[in-house]
Amino acid sequence: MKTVEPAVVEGTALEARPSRGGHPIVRVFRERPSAVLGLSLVLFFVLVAIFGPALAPYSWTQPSGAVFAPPSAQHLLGTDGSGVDVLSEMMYGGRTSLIVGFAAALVAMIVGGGIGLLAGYSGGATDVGLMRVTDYFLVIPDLVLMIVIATVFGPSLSHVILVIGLLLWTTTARIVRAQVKSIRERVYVRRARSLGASHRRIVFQHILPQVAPLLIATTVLTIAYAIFDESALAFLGVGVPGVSWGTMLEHAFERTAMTEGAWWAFVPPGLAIGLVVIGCYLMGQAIEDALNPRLRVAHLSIRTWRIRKAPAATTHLDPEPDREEAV
Amino acid sequence: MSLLEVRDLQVWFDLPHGGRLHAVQGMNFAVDVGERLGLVGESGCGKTTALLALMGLLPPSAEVDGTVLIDGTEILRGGEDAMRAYRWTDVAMVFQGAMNAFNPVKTVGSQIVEPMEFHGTATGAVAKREAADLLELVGIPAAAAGRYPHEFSGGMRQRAAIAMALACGPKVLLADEPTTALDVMVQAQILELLVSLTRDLGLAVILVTHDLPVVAQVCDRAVVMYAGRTAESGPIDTLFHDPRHPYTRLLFEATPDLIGDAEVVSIPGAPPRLDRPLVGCPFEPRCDRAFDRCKVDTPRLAVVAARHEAACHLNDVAPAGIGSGVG
Amino acid sequence: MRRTDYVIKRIFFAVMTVFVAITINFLLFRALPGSAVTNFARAPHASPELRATLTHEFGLDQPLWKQYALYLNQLVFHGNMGISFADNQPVTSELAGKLKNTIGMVFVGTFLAIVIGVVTGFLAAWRRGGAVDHASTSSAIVFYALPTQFIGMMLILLFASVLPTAGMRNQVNAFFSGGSTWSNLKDIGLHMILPAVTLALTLFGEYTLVVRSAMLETLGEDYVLTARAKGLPQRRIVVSHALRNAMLPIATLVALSLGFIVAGAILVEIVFSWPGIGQAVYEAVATRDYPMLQGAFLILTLSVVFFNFIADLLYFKLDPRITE
Amino acid sequence: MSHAVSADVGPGSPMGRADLLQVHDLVVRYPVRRGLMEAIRRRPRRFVSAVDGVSLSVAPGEMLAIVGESGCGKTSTAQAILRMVETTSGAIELGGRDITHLGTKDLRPIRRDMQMVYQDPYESLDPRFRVRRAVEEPMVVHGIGSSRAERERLTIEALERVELAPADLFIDRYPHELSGGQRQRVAIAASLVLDPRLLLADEPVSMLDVSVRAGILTLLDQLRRDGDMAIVMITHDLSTAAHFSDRIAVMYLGRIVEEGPSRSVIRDPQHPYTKALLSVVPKRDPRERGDPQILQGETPNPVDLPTGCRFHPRCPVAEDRCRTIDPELRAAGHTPSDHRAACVLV
Repeated sequence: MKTVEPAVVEGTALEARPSRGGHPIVRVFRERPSAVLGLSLVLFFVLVAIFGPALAPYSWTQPSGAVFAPPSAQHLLGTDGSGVDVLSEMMYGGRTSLIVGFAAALVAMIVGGGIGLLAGYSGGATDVGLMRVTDYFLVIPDLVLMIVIATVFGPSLSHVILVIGLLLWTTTARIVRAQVKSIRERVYVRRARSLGASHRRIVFQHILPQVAPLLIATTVLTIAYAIFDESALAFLGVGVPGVSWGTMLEHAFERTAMTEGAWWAFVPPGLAIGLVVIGCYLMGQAIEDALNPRLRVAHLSIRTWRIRKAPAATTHLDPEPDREEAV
Repeated sequence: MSLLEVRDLQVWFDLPHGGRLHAVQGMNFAVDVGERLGLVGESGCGKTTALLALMGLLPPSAEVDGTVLIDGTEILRGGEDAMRAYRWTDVAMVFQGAMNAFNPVKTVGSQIVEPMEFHGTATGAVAKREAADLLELVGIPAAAAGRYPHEFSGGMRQRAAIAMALACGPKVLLADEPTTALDVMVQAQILELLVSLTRDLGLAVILVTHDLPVVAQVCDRAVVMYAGRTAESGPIDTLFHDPRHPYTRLLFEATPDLIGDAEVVSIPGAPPRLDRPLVGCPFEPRCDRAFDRCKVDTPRLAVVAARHEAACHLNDVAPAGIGSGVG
Repeated sequence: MRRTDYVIKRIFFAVMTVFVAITINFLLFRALPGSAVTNFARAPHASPELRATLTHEFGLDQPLWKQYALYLNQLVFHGNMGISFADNQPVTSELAGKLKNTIGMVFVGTFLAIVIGVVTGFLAAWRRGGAVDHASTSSAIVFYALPTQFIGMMLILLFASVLPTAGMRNQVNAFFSGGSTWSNLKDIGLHMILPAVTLALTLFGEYTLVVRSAMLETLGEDYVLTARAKGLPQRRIVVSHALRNAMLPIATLVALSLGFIVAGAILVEIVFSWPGIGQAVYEAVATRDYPMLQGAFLILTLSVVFFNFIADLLYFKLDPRITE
Repeated sequence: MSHAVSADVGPGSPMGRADLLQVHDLVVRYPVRRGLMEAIRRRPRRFVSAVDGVSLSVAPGEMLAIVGESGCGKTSTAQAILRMVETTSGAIELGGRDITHLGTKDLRPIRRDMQMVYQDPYESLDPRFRVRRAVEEPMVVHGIGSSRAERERLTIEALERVELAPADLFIDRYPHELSGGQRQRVAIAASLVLDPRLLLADEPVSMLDVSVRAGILTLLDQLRRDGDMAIVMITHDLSTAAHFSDRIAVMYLGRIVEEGPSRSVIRDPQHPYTKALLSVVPKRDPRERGDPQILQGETPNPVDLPTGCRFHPRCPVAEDRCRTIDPELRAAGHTPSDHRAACVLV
């Protein structure tokens, strides 16, 4: 029978032990600067999206200046191919992109999380069945399917959100299922079952609290992918009707802003998408690393252990005098 | 002059959240040709760290002090690169979790041949034949050389690990809890193999374990470790019948025996934290013979009899009374 | 015995997936708004006889399941995927030519991405926590986060004067075949630089991060400690032990991502109007050319299934423990 | 703590110590994963009988130790008794009532009477539950203790009973703020609040340090004496079994090959396997060498069992008839009547 010593090798894996109590998500933001950077990036753009339209200096649909006017006092970010103020477009466009991103991620979380939890916890035929379905969805190239569906059913906000959400849930489902399956085998869950606790109680008391942080991490990563896909759809002309960062890029491309040297027409939306995606990625990655610090202490790296330079006091009372000199 | 001698071995670990863990606080021991030395102690006492330090296998966060002599030549202070020449040719090692001591995607035979070819002790067909002989020596059919580690049972994998350790004909074999994860019958087979190797090949073995009876039956001498230091060391027979450190006696009393009605008593309390400075004797809070001097003055390891050392003030005050109870 | 089971199961799964893809493809276009059935045959400027042959070939006036049988029959045995609305040419031959161009460009782009990704990922793991680690991880994240089309547009802005930025001059669609003269090849090569570089910049990020975590994972394994104990030098341990095991997740990821890259190249092809399958999809979307769209979707899905199967075989070949 | 005595058999009923737990010919089988080819060629499904006909009984206040090497079926036996694994055949009676195939609804109240302590102290407590909530959960599940205050009182009482005193020092801690030994005591306390009549302990101390083990074992020993609780302890450590249990059952390849009072089994073993096992257990005193009888090879794969006596391929005293006879458990002449071994030589 296994009587392996507890995994703590003296002095090397100490950091694997969670230091303080408190909710894991809160602890992540206290301990990891990258998570805070990610959060601040995303929050900045969320605020812009909420208050943007009210503060926008000009209309984000009607032209208010010359075509491709460079950034100036009146137009801080210049104007695009049809003379619309880029800053106003950015402010309003952000709202659409973020709405699509967050809503699609929510759909993916609910569908993916639900299927992952169901498959992971019930195991057996349900698990195999659900996972087969997920495998098929995973194989279908999401961008192409999105294009086909958007073309066939016509672009609308809800369509785009649904399409992106329904194609991003597979990764969430697989990650959640793996975590739920491993928790279900944990001793304390088997003990709860042997106590006679009902499945409902076990899921809500033991499994969900443990899987919630990982679900949050995966959902935050899905927001990044969703915003990415929205901009791709917009670029193909089947995106969301109205203004979004994606449509701004497509608009700038149609008007060949690049060859006109009008960088201000496409750099702000491109960078904005990039920064939000980076923000989501940093947050999601930080939470996931905090959850399972699976990166063991590397046995091999460029740095090696060191010899102590300062002579340490001898700890040994030696009867034979000659050994003293040798040290 | 002994085959392998360790003087004032100390190891510090830099902890990720600051602070330093003084995992090994001064170890002194030696082993001769064909001798079996036990390093015994509970988890967290520094026995595995001391063994890894001997081979220079510590992570980058470690700082080491002290000297390690093989046949009189110092090997530790040269650091990782200098030690490489001595590894496997002079000192070899068998790890506790034999399961992943082998590279899963390479055959066992190729992993035994690898050190031979690198150190130049044998190459090509000669090496292959020697690997086959070693497998037979440890009781595994030579044909198994072509098979992968996951096809071996627990006991067979540990035997293969011993065969791999003997690849370059080392003088000293370090074994870190080699039988902890094995059943009592398979453990007996492995221990019998180790004893026969010391007898037939003159191999010196240092056996790290928390299992006192194993040390009692297999080792000639033993070092009892507590809180990173040597509590007591000497011939195993005197350690049982005439212990000169209360911890040694209490450890024997806490170990149940097959026959015998002596009451099994646990030792209250827990070992001290090694990331805090030490005041007085580390065992004082749990010792049943502690007196005022123990709280203040840290006992030094002193010779109490021929090749028998102990770190306890009682030896200066009332040596006779320490051992009553076990002998 | 058990290992052959694994291969048979993977083949079965691949075939099933293809079947499902074809079915979804069929149903999707039958769910078109309006009288979908006639859409398929109402090629805008097709002659009445052409429309009649199409109706006959695909049984457009038959009940749905009958159509499905005919659709399968035409697809599997005749490779006929209907007529493109744009130029009345059979879809299959159109797409074949365009696929060749895509594969050419995608191959170069992916190769670049893999090289950059593996090198930076490996160095990041090896010098974990050092400057190289931070530099390569952050550059990987940044490029991974920037939209592909944005990277393309930036490259055009920066290199418009130096490199050709729009589709091949003489619309040579037979990238591989045809005794193209040296100048022809040079022209294709020049045109390919920017799209391939864009693709590489988009993809290398993922490879860097995966290679880095795979390497860190293996560097923490016990057998690396054993190899170090054997006295082997770091270089040899990294190559023959750590890298050998890290290849498992890396190889599978590369194979898996190859499938999606073909689809992902759409954006790059549009920005640089590269005459590949991506460009074909873009035009089919604009002109609602359903047969073309349906054909492209099928080919892209098949390529994903194909590369997934390759990933399974690679994993099977590299890992002797596969017996499940 | 008053406890409703169910059914007719009460502890210490007048006609001697009626058994609390009785297991008759328990068999637990797991299907072997069939290859694709085997499935297609309709080859019969093969099974592994982890438990192949085990009968045992435990009286209130008695501790039975089940010992054996890995793969001998001791854990599957415990899992089957606890109804965590489906029994293929045989009967399990708790307090005189047959619970082998009881429905989950009827089984729930019975689960109160039988609790399990698991091997890994680092895994047996939910890392998000403070000690208070971990000990209270069983009470909430079974509706014990009318108010929070009463449940608090019962929790503190249980913590003190497992020597985690003063309770308020531990009650609000998270598992990672406790040592291995303390965690195992919290797990035991969480079982005690239900006042179970049977406690199954699967390797309760094998992952703890030597100095802490004795504490947990003496605690279990004391619980069964004053709590009149029956304990079944699963262990591979014969010394622990010898020292703390009343009776020992030695298992090999899914069968009990020897069982009886601990003293008699340890000092006068009858079955060759028990003799070999006892001979290789290292003794504390270096001078007590003994002559270890080391059996070669390891416990064979239970899928293809040897014919006749399942131990004969490894048995040092095997005879021809051992290849055909599958011996029953029977008492040897000179040993007490309830010390039985399954060997032709007995």
